[in-house]
Amino acid sequence: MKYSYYPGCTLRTKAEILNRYALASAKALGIELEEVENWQCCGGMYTASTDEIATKLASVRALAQARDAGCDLVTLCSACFNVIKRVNEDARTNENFITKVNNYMAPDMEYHGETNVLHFLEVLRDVIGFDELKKKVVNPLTGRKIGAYYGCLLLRPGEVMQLDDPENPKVLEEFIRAIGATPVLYGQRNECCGGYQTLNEKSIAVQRSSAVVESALSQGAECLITACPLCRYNLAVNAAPQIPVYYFTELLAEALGVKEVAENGN
Amino acid sequence: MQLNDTNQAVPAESGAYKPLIVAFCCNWCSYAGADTAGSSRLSYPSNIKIIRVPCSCRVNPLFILRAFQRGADGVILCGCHPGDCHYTTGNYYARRRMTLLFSMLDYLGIERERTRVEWISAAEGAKFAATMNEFAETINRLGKNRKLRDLRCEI
Amino acid sequence: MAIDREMILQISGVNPKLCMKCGKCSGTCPAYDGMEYHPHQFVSMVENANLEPLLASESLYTCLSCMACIQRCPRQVEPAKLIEAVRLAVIRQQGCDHLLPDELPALLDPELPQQAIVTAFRKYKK
Amino acid sequence: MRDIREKLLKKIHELFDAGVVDRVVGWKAGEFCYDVTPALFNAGNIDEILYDAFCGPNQSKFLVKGAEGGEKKILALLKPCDTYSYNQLITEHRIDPEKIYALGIPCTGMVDINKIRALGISGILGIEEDGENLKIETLYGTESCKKADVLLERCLVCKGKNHVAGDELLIPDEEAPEVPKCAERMTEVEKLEAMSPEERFNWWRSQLSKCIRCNACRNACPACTCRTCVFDNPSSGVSAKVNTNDFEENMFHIIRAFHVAGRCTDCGECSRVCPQNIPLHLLNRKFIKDIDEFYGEYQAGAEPNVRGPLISYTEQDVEPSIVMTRG
Amino acid sequence: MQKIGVFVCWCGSNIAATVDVAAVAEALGKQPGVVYATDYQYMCSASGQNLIKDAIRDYGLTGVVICACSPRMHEATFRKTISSAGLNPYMLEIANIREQCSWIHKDREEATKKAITMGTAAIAKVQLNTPLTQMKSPVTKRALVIGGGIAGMQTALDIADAGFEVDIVEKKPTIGGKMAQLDKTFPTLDCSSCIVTPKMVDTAANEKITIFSYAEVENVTGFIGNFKATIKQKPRYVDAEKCTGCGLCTTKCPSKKSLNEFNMGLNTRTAIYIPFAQAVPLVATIDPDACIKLKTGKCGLCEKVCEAGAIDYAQKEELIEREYGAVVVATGYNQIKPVQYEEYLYNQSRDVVTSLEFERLMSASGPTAGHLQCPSTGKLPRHIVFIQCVGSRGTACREKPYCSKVCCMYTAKHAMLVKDHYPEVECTVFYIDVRTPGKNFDEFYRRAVEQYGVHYIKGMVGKVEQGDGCLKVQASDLLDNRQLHLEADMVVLAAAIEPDPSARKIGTMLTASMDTNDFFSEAHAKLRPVESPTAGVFLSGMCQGPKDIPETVSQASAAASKVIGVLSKDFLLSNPCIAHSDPTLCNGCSQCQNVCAYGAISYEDQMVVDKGVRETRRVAVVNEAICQGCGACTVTCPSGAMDLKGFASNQIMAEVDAICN
Repeated sequence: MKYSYYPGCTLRTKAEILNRYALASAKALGIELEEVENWQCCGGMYTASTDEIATKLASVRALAQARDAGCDLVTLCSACFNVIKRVNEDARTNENFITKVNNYMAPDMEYHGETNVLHFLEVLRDVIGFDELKKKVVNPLTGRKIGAYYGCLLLRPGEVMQLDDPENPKVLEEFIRAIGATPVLYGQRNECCGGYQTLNEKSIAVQRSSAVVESALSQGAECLITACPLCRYNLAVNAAPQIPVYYFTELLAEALGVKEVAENGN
Repeated sequence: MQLNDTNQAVPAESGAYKPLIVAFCCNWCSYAGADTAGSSRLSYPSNIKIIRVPCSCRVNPLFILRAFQRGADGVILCGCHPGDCHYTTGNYYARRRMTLLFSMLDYLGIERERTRVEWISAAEGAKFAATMNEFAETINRLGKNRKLRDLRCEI
Repeated sequence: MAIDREMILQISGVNPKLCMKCGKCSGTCPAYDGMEYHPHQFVSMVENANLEPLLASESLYTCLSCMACIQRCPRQVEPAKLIEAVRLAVIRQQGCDHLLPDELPALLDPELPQQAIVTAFRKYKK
Repeated sequence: MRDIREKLLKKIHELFDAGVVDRVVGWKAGEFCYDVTPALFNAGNIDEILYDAFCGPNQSKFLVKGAEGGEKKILALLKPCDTYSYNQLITEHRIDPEKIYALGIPCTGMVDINKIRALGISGILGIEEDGENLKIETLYGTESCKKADVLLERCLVCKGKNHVAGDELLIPDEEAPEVPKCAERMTEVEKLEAMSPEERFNWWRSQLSKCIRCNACRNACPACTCRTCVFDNPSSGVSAKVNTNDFEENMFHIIRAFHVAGRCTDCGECSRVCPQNIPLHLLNRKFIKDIDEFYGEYQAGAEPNVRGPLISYTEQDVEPSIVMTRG
Repeated sequence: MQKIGVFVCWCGSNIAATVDVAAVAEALGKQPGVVYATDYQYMCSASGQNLIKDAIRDYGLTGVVICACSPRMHEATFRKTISSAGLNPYMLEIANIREQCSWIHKDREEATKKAITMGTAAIAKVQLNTPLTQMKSPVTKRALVIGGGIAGMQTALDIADAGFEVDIVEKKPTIGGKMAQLDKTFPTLDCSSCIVTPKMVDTAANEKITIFSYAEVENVTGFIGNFKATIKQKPRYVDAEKCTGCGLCTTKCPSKKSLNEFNMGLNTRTAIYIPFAQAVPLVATIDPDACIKLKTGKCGLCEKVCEAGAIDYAQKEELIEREYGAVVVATGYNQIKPVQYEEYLYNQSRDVVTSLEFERLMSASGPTAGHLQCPSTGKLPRHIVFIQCVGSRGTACREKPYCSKVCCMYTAKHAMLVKDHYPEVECTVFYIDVRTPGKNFDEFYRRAVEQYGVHYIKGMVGKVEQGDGCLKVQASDLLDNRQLHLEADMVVLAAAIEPDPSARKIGTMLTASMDTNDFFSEAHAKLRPVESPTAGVFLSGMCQGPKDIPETVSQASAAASKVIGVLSKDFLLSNPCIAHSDPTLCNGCSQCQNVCAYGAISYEDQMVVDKGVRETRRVAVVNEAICQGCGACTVTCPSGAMDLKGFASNQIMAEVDAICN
């Protein structure tokens, strides 16, 4: 199974470990992630206005490359997933937008939303299958009580993202079960961590991430997992009560027995 | 009215020209839908004239050709949604007949946008008005029907 | 160009007339307490062309873009898009960036992911 | 052909002698040998029945009137393609098979006199098959041409040597000679479809403007069996004896084709008899092509008593807007 | 040539404000055949009708054109008018210059011009009208009521009272419907069961009423006065004649895990069950999906304990054919399961319930015997939050676009009942609007606030979360302009109501039209609210739209009176606008027979004289009692032998010609 892969800038720097755990796990699962050439930053935030073109071009380039490679495009970072998937939806449905983009970029072959955008979690769920994943676990995380933190970007807007029920998602909980641990449901798992407000109005980020962690702790979570570097930062650094926060790929690598391989470089 | 050399439809001249559109509407759904549009004061061009028929299946291709002959620029047939025909199956037959007739007109080189079928229920006043506005817009753009018309009927 | 109601509607693509004033957006908003004007007020104030207070308000920059209000709005009003449009209208004006590169070093800490900076720039600066 | 005719005449005599039939619809030559029309024969003139490569005319329509009256059955001589029309007429109760004895006769393809003339052959006195070639006796001596070059349009796209109806076969279908298919049925329709609307319009105008409203197409068509045609009925509101303008030319042919849509077996009689050589069969074939594409393959007359495509439906039928969207 | 009178109605200012009615009358007066043309303020009024009658007499009119509102409105009125003046009622054509002209155009000149064209087309058509006579068809004096809730029962009782037979077909094992599940009713707070169970008993006891419970309508054919229905009687595996309803079997049945439908799945029942103590008919039913005997062949306990010997595992589905003169649809509603509203935790917390579930939790016959308890803990809740408009009034794909109408009132009732029994329990209601249009409704709501101290907060809940031993509710308070964070023990969702899913199939089989929400459409929103557009099919209760109990009962009785109107006639006059075939033109090809949905066309050998020749021909004959006048046959007929009276080909072409002139 081969996929085009869009790591995104944070996975090249501060969240490199998210990337490395994912690549090692993918390899162990027989998934080939081929990095899109010369990808550019997605911008981190989808601009929800009718008249912005420039902020979406990088995503279209990556999408068009995946189309040309004949592969689905896989992302790991929730923000990249959100931006690229929504831009792809624009390319599919907003004729005015995509005409302008194609005129501007003048690619060899016009792009019209042909590429399928997947989050790595969807590959695990829909391609590998959690039952199959469970069979490949060599080091089950039995007894660990883990809270899944979805945040906003994986799920919303639900009509576009189509990853899961935006109000009662299950994919991360199923993932946690597959690696042998016990999922902990808590109310704030799909509420915002404060995001980039950590730069503008830190008090909001502190209030939000604390609320998330408190909610998780109240339901008995021992640690949290997330797919987003910014969520991880807010929950780990800005939240008042402390709780360990991991990338979901770290626990995946651990369960598959490839954690050391990942940490020591592939 | 003069036919130009190539039988090309001439686009409307600066607003003076108003295309004539005949709408055949089934009594139970679409004619009632037109009434609903009226009760809701939803406007559509006055050059659309409605002919009430009991069912879309009452509309003979002869009527449609007759309308074009006498100078209609567009003909639209409206009936109940498939499955909702007051007479159970009438619109299914109408659907096949009109599909084949429209295809034949297209085959003869007559602008295919001049004919249309829409399913509009009694409740869909808004759809009725929107459909008529859109169809009028289309016919306006196509201009006068030159290809399928009896020039003796011109005054 | 002066910022007016039409401009906001055009940038956002939102039709505030769809709103039935249920307040679910404000019942949902996780940044509510940090805002002077709340999501339902944005919808109402834009519809009433009462823009001055909004343009001057910090609330423009407080929205988390978490899209919870978009997700839960029963009438597909998409308040967050409206807030974003007001903000874009402001920062697109000359000299109205809300975040300047000079301010950045003081805000950084070693753990902060790039994503935060990129996103903040996209949000606050033109 | 000559031996088939001999065999046929012998069979006809047998059927008369056995008292099965008392009259027969056969082919007779007109002023010229190629001017062949169906005609009624009785015991006295059986031997005048022709059967050669000019016997293209589809006889089945003749049975609508011919089967009425008479004490015994009427004998019908049906080429394979004629049996499709025969079935269709049974389906529509236009003929009663109880009153007819249908004899299936083999056919190796009928020729189009216009195509022979186009080869520069004139003064034709007779025709004889010679393998893949035709020997043509003329006032000026014997000429020869390839049969495939002069076949009727219908025979170029022959439906095959099998009869789909009938009481008896002159020779079993398996033993009959194969009839090569020389063309794809929809090629000409597709060519027209590929044109721009303007080109199509102009092409059809150039054809239909030739129409002199002689009604030959209608009179020859085995599906046009109305006792009174709408175009002849003053109370129909559309009756007319002549085309007075473009519109009426179009109208007549659209309605004629529409009235036989789903019933037309594609026998091609309309084009064969058209004195102006308008390819009218291309209208019928367009309907056939659309029916096949939209509602599934359908051959009118392939079997009797089935519901045609315009008197049936499915809930999932395509919408008329397909005409706009299919490109 | 007809002598035509043209009558242009002003409809007060409805037409006259936009259309120059005098100009229309003047222009139409010059049309060939028109001998009289006038305009008048209200043509449908008594004096307007007299004007028409006088003109018919004074001018010897043979045809009448009325330019007024839609023929769907007053065609019948004006037919009667001209008929009373001695003219055949079908010598009338109406030009719809209100709905299709004055109401949709603003420009006076344009609208006047269009009205003239429409009038001209009507004149052209009426020129070709011929007098038509209605046919008589007999009426089967029995009604079918589909659905045995309060609507169906009331309709059946009223019809039976008038002396006609009625069959009720109810898909559940008992009649009674939703009302039997309710605890109290607003705004009187009287006990729902106490008023509905006597109705159930009356219904069962009425000798004119036959109840087919646990049965479904499979198919309906025919037309007003002459419907034929196939009823599918599902097997109960219990002989309803023998079963005494003692309930012994239900105490012995070892399969106890099926969700109890009557209690909205809040508790369980046995595989053999009686839905509730007052069920009618009071007989047991075996749920084949749960019964061990039916699934594995082993068990048979119920058969052993049944003293009446009523158990019959071999019972089979039965198809029953019945004939009816009229059909009433009373298929009712359901409350949506708010599974798509997970911000309210419906799937994730047992303490989040719908209002119908709450109704069962409050009911003395419910799973808690009327004691209010949190489903998760069994404890009395300290604070209950009620959320209004869940799934109603929205445009997103999970939402219904309409107001469910009854929620405001039943929520006030719920809060009031809670406060009445447990004054210490806090009740908070989040509302968008409080809608109380009804007699004593607003007073009732005000009592909840003023006397019972129910908190009403204008705002909406954004999210409900599982907290530590409670539910955390985050909501907006729009009037205080603040966000609230409340703790509650129960959340009650006023989830939208929707038509019962069986309605769509029934609508299709009856060819009764439905709106986009699957509510049945009425023949006229104002004037014919209990009739479906299909003749002989009537609407009762929620199947037509959200309504409360008194409205339902009113509609049920109204539908019954309409049915009685049909059944009390010995014959019905049928629509004379039907197909007929000209034997001289008919080819006998049978194509028309194939497209007729009613089987109204047959073929006969007839002696025909055509062009001086006499011969026997096979020709089409239309059964005038069966033909509904759709016209499918007319287009199928290539020779034009088949035509439609009232919508004849030459009439339609005359209209086309007039419009395109």
